[in-house]
Amino acid sequence: AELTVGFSQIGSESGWRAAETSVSKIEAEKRGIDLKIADAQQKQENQIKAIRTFIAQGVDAIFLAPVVATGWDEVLEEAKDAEIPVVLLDRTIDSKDDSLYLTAVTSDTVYEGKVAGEYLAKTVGDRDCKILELQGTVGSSPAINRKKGFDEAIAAHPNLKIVRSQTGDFTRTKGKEVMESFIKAENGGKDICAVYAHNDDMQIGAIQALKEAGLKPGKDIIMVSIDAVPDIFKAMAEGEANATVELTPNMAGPAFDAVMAFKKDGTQPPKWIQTESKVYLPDTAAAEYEARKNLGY
Amino acid sequence: MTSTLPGRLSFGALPQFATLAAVLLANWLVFPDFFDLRLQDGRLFGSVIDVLNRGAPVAILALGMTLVIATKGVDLSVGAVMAICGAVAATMAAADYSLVAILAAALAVGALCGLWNGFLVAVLDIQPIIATLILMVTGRGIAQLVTEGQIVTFTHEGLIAVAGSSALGLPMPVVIALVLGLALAALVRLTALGLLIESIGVNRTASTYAGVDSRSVLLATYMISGLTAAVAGVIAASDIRGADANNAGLWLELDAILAVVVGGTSLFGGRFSILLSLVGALVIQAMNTGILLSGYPPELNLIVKAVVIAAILVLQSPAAGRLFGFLRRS
Amino acid sequence: MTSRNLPFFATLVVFVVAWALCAAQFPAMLSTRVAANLITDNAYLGVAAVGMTFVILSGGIDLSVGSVIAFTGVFLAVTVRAGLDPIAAILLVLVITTAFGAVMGAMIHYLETPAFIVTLAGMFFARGVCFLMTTDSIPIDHPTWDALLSVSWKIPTGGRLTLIAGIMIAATLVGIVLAHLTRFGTYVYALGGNRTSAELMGVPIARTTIAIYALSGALSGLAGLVFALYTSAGYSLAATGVELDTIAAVVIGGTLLTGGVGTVAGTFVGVMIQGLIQTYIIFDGTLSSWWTKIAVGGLLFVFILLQRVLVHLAGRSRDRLVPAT
Amino acid sequence: MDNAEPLLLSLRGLTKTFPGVTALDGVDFDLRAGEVHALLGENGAGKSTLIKTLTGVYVRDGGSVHLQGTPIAPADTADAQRLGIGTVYQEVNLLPNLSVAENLFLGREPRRFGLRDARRTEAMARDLLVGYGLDIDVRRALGDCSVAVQQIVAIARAVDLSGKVLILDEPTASLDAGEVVTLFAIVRRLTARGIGVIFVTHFLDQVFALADRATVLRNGRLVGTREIAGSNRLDIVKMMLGRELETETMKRHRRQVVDAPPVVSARGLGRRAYVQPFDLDIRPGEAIGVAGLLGSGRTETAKLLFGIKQADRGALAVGGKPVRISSPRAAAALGFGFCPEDRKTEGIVGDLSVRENIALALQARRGWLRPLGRTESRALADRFIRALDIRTSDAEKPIRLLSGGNQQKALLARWLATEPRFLILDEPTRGIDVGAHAEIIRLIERLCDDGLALMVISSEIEEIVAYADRVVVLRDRSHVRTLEGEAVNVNDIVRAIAAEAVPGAAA
Ligand SMILES: Nc1ncnc2c1ncn2[C@@H]1O[C@H](COP(=O)(O)OP(=O)(O)OP(=O)(O)O)[C@@H](O)[C@H]1O
Ligand SMILES: Nc1ncnc2c1ncn2[C@@H]1O[C@H](COP(=O)(O)OP(=O)(O)OP(=O)(O)O)[C@@H](O)[C@H]1O
Ligand SMILES: [Mg+2]
Ligand SMILES: [Mg+2]
Repeated sequence: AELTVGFSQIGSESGWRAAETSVSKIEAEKRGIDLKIADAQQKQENQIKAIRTFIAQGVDAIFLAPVVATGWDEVLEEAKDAEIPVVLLDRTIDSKDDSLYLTAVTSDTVYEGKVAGEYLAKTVGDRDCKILELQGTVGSSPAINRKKGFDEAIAAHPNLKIVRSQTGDFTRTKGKEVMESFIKAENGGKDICAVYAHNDDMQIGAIQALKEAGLKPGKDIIMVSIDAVPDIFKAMAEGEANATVELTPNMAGPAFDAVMAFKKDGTQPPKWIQTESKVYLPDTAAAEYEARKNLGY
Repeated sequence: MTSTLPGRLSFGALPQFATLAAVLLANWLVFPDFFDLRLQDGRLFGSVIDVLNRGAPVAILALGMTLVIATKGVDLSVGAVMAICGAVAATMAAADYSLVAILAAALAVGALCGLWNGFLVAVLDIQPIIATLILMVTGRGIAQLVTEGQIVTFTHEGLIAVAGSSALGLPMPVVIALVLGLALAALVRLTALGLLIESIGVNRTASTYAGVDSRSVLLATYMISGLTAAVAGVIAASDIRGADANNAGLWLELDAILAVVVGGTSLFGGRFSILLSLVGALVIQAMNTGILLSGYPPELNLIVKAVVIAAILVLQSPAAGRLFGFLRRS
Repeated sequence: MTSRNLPFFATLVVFVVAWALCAAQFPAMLSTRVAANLITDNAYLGVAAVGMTFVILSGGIDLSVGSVIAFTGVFLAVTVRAGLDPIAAILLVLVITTAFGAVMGAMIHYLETPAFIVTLAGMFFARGVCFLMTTDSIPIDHPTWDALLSVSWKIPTGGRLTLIAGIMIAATLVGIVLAHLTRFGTYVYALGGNRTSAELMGVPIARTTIAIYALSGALSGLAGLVFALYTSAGYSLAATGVELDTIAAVVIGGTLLTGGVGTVAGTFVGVMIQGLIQTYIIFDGTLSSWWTKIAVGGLLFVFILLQRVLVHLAGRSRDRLVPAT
Repeated sequence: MDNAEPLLLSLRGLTKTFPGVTALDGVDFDLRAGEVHALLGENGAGKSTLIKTLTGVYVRDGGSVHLQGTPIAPADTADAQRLGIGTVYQEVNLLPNLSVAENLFLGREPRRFGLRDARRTEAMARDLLVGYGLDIDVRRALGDCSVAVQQIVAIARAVDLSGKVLILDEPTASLDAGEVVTLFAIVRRLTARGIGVIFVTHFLDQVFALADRATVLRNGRLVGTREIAGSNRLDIVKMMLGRELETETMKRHRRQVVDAPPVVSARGLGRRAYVQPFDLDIRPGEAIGVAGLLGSGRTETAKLLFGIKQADRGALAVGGKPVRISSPRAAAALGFGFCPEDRKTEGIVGDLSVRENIALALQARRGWLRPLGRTESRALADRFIRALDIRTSDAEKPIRLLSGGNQQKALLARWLATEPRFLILDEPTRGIDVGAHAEIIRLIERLCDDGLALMVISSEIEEIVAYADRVVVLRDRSHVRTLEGEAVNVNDIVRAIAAEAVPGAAA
């Protein structure tokens, strides 16, 4: 291959992440790029090691899906010294020096939370609404940002109130367990108006818990979450969920294009290539499910 | 001098039950409806049932873990084995195999994992923590290999019923945990297996010299641990109707070890009690559920957990026992 | 060569052979850059592993290491942001982590409870305190900090020996001296050999146990500093699971988890072996997430197996030193 | 000894109770400067407990201890060491993972610039051990050394530590005659310097050879103190047992060995770098003694026969059928039994009860599927507790809480319970009192009469003479001589052990 790209991926902690990896491979193949993926198993230290090793190997470009926003300056400095362009995927980093990377192809996780919140505010209207929130892993940046965005969106609506918020660690099992105790704590679930989950997996767990307690998610309870993985479309198609905000797994495609253009004639891409964060509703759910089910989610 | 926690139900069980009572009481304080029960569709609902139901996988893991720890070992791989067996079960369910075939396959895989661990420990003489660390790392990869990194979901009625149905008004996982616990307790106490396990755990050299077949006993012990992990894995998969190779059983090995220790079995091997390990698992789940019910922000979860564990340690420590004894006498 | 050094030499041989094999496939792995990276990238692990070596030698275990590393980073980031001088913050945090270790040691000794559980509680506690301080990841930004970062020695052909690599090497050397050349070190081995005997021989058990965990706390703090320098940030989810990597490194380095047998130098090689496995996998770059895990576990197995075989063979040849046939 | 001699150590009304036992009940004990004071009593009488209470291992429940007139209460052994009390506890309590030199100087190594001076430590260790006739590599891990060497190291360490008082709790078990002589010489040098020595042993000969006075305990109570000069053996034995010893212990009882085919028959059996090939036949009802110096390969011979180490040459036949014994389990299945020398690490399963320890070998042989019922194992245990007079408050007591001699008896019971046809005993009477000693010998003779084949390894030549019909002598890991018939006596055995290797004979 003419171009070798090293991709420091966070891991495969969720279906979405797996999809991002497999979409990246597909996109690389399309363009005849040799993609080396280093899986960091959720650890920043492994990502730094991977970047260092990519530099030592002399790859043509490095993609980095940073597990955390801080702490990249030094290693990116090294990449810069070695004149290897770096592209950030799905999240940006905290850095004074934005010359450390070529561009960032990301969605805005705060914005995602905001979109979810706005959807809820619009759907609920003026009535009082008790919201349960399933947070992501404590301390992880999507959890922090999706909470922040959502809080911003509902701040203007005093009738919307988060009454309980716990972490479900982004997993179905924990989502279900937390929802079970929420139901007990909120009077058998009769007063619950809406559930906001930081990702679809937790939401799917929550839907099961609600159904098992004899409640009707998607009908009596508004279910909104983020990611747009196939299974949530299935739930929407069955009327058990109401909305999901998309986070596209195709971050690598635009990144490859930017790198190829840069390598060819030095074209500087914009510093931030933002992907779309769009709300999907039950009406298109069945079609979306078919479109996505083989993407490796 | 050296002190061993008594492993017998008779007089030594008091600290464990006292701990459980204390944690339940604390739950009741932070959440007054904690003990409310409600019957719906022939099935009980309530926070206490949640504790039992959610605690079942850890309780089941703790069964096998108790035996392994009694041999002076430890099995770090149970979480990963759960993931593998869950993945196998889910993929087979998605391909519509019969429930019997699914269960047989999952249990066989679990037993195989256990045998591998046992082989490393008993035959190659690798230290248990490292021997099982290998499968802890590799196993999750194998599970992902089975699911190809995706969350495999299924609508297999039979498999869903494993965690989703109920018997005697109790969720099926609770029934499974109880039956397994009693069966295993019977297996080790009605045969000589329990004695041989304890004997190896206390002094493997002396036991071998006394003619005990330490290798086979160790192999059997790790295999039982693999089997219990398989059962827990199937329950976890059945519960969410899918296999999440990444997260199924993640860090559950620590909970299981904690359950065994809270149950009074010494990490230095020897005396053990299966039933008290079940109590230990309940203590841990009661603590977890209490945290969820309390409504405290999730940032506090770990601190609360740490403080509760520290309190349990203080209460159950031999030093505290001596102090109580002293106070009672004077 | 005494029998006690056997596992160490076995480990060393395995490491050298493995590196040679890797280099045969990827010649770039012979560069000084890769060698320097191996040290720099694993410096936090190496420093923590020195402390863990003492703990394991004494027959204990310390699961709080990873959380303490995270705590140190968050503490440094938060206090420096609040205006504390980095040097003062560093000294302060080292005192805190040392005291934290000492408290765990005291609990282990006086409550007569297994280290596994006490330090598990410590692991939850330290991480919990991180969350209380902040859940955000906070960059550390201060001229003094930058000055620390810029300390480095260039090696020809692109390698760079940084301050943190220096700290790791220093910690290892100090660890070697402490373990093998001080009375404290002998007490640690004594404790791991047989606690009751050690007590009967007059080893101050309480003092030594507390000192061991305090040392582990201090070195975890130092590892946290290294980690913070490495990333210039504090993050409450940093270094999760590092305790297991550390334990693995110590054990691969030839230390017995049952205590009493092992060396600090072996731990250093153990850390390097773990680093080598990772480097090799990244060099390869074709492995999916799951194959990465399987490969890491598989290589770990191969290393341990090789080491056992070597020790076994060497043990046999030692037998032969006894007058025979 | 002059009665006006100042009291070095004086214990008054010392009391110590454990749950279920009063191990010491108001015991008085004096030690004068420069005397050897023997502390005697049956197994479980409280000797070790007295010592541990004195040196701060246990906290006493009552009574007082004065050292040179000042009351002392050491909080731990380190404290006692600082006060000038050096102790060898009954079980060798050293650190197998440290080197010999480190063990000797743990906690008081010479230092240079604040760091341990390994070279000087080693030189000092070598010098120290030369005084005990031991010339070994002091850098070797102690665990690699034989039990006897460990014992000597423990003694050397304690002697070196004892500025005022030296306490020896059964130091001579598993030492050979030569070592004992060396030890006695050292003790005499110490007493000449005014150091007081408390000496616990079950060998009355040694008491009469070394001690100035003897104090006897029974069931935790003081029976009395005697000047050795004016006492005789029978008096002392009577004080210990509270009755006359019915049979003279060391009397040899001639057996009629059945002329049956051998139970065990080894031909050229050996293992490289372990034991040189040897031939051996043991017939039913026959007792074979194995004699030799320390490290001569006696334990190795036993371990080879019992499958702990596998032979790599030669052949073994049991009951006429060729067998390969690959593990202790296989050996036990053939009806073998083996009481190891190192009871703490290879014998007892400390946290299990006396009952379970006794039933263990039988249970292991039956397999896990056929458990001995609780009542069954209880009856078995009770039978042996009575037969061997094992002193325990309860069959359910963890065996590690028993006194040393009683642990030894329980181990013997473990194998007797399997009704073996070939039993190997490695230092079987280590730490067993005279009364029990006689019991055990009677019991074993009865078993031999019933056809048991026996192999006894012992450093006590008298003991070998008492048991054995035939004696195999080992030197440098090879079987050099077999003594039979009238040749089985102390003199001939000693001569055979001491004889220089005939050139070419043992190559
Ligand atoms: N830690 C303990 N807990 C309970 N009982 C104990 C403990 N230590 C000793 N004993 C009991 O105290 C009694 C005295 O034991 P001790 O070890 O002092 O006997 P001894 O005279 O040294 O016997 P031996 O000659 O066999 O060594 C025994 O009955 C023993 O079982
Ligand atoms: N694993 C080992 N490696 C090296 N040397 C050993 C090992 N085990 C024992 N030895 C040495 O072999 C010799 C035999 O010791 P051992 O105690 O087994 O012999 P023994 O004839 O039974 O003597 P005794 O029973 O009187 O101690 C000793 O010198 C001992 O130090
Ligand atoms: Mg004694
Ligand atoms: Mg011997």
